[in-house]
Amino acid sequence: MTRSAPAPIPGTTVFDGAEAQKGYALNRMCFSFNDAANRAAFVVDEAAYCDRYGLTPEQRAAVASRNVLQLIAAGGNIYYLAKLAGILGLNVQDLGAQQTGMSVEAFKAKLQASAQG
Amino acid sequence: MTRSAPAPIPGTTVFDGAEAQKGYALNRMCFSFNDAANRAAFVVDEAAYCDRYGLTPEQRAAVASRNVLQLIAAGGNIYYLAKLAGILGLNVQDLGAQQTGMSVEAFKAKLQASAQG
Amino acid sequence: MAKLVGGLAVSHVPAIGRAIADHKQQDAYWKPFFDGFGPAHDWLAKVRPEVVVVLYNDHGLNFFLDKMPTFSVGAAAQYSNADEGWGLPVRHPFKGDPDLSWHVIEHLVEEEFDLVTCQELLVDHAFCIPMELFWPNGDMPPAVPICFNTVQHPLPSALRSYKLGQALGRAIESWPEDKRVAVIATGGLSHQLDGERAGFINKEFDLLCLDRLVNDPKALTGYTTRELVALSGSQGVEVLMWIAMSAALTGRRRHIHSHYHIPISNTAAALLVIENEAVPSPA
Amino acid sequence: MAKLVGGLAVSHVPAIGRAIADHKQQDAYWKPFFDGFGPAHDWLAKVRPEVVVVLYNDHGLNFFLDKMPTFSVGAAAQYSNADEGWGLPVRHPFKGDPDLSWHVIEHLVEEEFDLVTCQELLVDHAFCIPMELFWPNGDMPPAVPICFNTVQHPLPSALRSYKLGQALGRAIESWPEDKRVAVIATGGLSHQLDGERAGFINKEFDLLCLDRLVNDPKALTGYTTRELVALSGSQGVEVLMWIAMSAALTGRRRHIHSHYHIPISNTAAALLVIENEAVPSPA
Ligand SMILES: [Fe+3]
Ligand SMILES: [Fe+3]
Repeated sequence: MTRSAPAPIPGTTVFDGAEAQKGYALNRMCFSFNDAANRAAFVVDEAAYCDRYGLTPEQRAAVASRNVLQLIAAGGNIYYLAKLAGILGLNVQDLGAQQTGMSVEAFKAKLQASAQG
Repeated sequence: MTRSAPAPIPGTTVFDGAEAQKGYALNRMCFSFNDAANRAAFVVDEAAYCDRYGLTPEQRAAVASRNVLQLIAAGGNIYYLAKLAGILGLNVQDLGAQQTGMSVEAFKAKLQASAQG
Repeated sequence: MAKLVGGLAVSHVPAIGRAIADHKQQDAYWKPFFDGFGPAHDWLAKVRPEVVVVLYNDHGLNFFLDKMPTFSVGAAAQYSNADEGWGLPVRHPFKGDPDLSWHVIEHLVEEEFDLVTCQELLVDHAFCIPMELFWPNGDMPPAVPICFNTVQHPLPSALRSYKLGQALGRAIESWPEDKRVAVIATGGLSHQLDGERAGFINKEFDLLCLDRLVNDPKALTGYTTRELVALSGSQGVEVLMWIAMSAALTGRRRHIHSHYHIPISNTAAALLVIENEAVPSPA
Repeated sequence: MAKLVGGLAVSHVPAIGRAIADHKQQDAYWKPFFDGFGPAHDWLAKVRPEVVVVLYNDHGLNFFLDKMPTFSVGAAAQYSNADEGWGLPVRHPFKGDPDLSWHVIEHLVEEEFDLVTCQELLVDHAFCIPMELFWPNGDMPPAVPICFNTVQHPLPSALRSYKLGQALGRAIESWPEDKRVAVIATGGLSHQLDGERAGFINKEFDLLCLDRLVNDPKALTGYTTRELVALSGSQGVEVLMWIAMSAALTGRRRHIHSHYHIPISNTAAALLVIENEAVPSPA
């Protein structure tokens, strides 16, 4: 990166050119999950499917971990990762709970509490 | 078309929205000819290939006629039509001669003459 | 000449689509959200738009990072929804209005917007859900979808989105068809799905936005994209479409309805209706 | 900081690619065209650009009418050529420069250009042939391709293309890498492949363009797209890229070389080289 880095936003990855380059293979795989046949192929043989999309070792490890923060660190974009989460049966509140280290109930309560903010 | 029509340019079709809508199926078929297998399929069974891309009767007739002006009148865009011309073994000077009603030699002479213009 | 009758904006959280499919509008969780729509439906029944321009963002159904456009305009007779990968029922196709599409394209390119013209375009939940929210009986008018990049930075800035909205307003009002047109924005308000800050909601900023969108949309163009991310969340930047919608309404504006409810799924859900009455130009 | 060393422009007629592949540079038909390149090669040997930005147009290899962008910027490490359907040999892939790509994208979006960002992009003869003409030994530098819509009207106007060029010049000169950069435009000059007017060439207008491109590119922004079609032919509108190239050179400009030859295939072929020396900004 050659541009002056802007101030970071806590707990937030801005998906810019650097991320888009880094995450390309992972996001391309996730984009393929719009197709039910591809989702099925992933479920049948996850490693082979990751191979087919040329995931980096870091990305493969992140997929294996089911850890969303790790998937984001590997360049994953949440819009595409959501399709992987769908395969894993996780909704956005499950993702939120996992990323914030809360139970799903606690995460929901936190959302609810924002109404008073 | 609801916009006020600009002055026509003689012997020239401006490929605008109206043309792009009208020619969509024909141009889509021609775009597919970037792929050698598709070119071969067209050669093997032209009618079936036109069916597959949903060409209008006017577009089918234009393809059958090998007449470039007719293909343009059916919404064809020259950048895509060039790929059909390639299958038919016609280069841009053959196309120019056909459209202007000249022999290829006369068309080439006309081009050459522009150098004096 | 066409008449720009007003603008609407609403959140497009996927869970809403599931609630509609499952007829949960009167469940305790959903009732406060769906109950907000009465005045919007009443207003639509009054102004009866015959065409709508829908400003939305694609979430990885139609566009991928191989070719990511800033602004894409649909120019098709029909727009299909499709499987987005996580279980929402696929909607029926929506009718387009190619004549308005091409008029808008001609006008916006003339005003130096560098569009992608789409004769084929898959529309995702961000287009479909608002259409179903505003026309629950399925009698929605034909639409012209305009898709904003909110996926990959650099996004269009708030100012650029505002200018697009203004130019869109002029485009609609110069459409020679004698039809009533509304502009719909979808997305927002504050939410963030990703990162340690997942679940971030900013009620104070949302309420400020709702006020400014009604009374002074230009004020929102002072925020940089990063400031919007910080204040509104990674996905809260969908407010860009709301800014463009409000900017399109250049006549006499009348606030019809606002509704705000926390949370729907991870999102601060909102609804906004502004009427527009064309001011005859002096010429 | 990067140095914008100058700009080049050249026609990209597919037949040139075939002549190169068949080593016909010294044939009677081709010699007058290829003999024009001496001063361009000498200048390139002198200024030695380390990266080039190539302004070209796609002819139906990468983009179709389903999604037709106005301006697309490549952001890949490598760009492949592919079968265009009518027999040109497929070129080796070309090296990209993603760092400059993203710098240009950030800068141009900030200046309110609504780009399509392409992490995958097939480049056609309009990109490949000029690269081979300027670097016949195959030692071309990495490139950032920028693709203009010249297929489907509305095209970007001459004025919009000019402004894109200016912003591109500023983008290059603000790239923090200490590298020499050149801008290349491809296409034109006057030609028309389609219609009863096929074979149209306008020497007078071409020579006027060549003069203005050197001395007063802004003057060419007075033409509407339709006027350019009328004066330069349906495909002569490729001069838009030449206008953008010239506009990018905002320093002290020096005319190095012009060459004009009728015909190559159906086209008035031309070559232009302008040196640029950055003028230190007053600040
Ligand atoms: Fe969204
Ligand atoms: Fe060309």
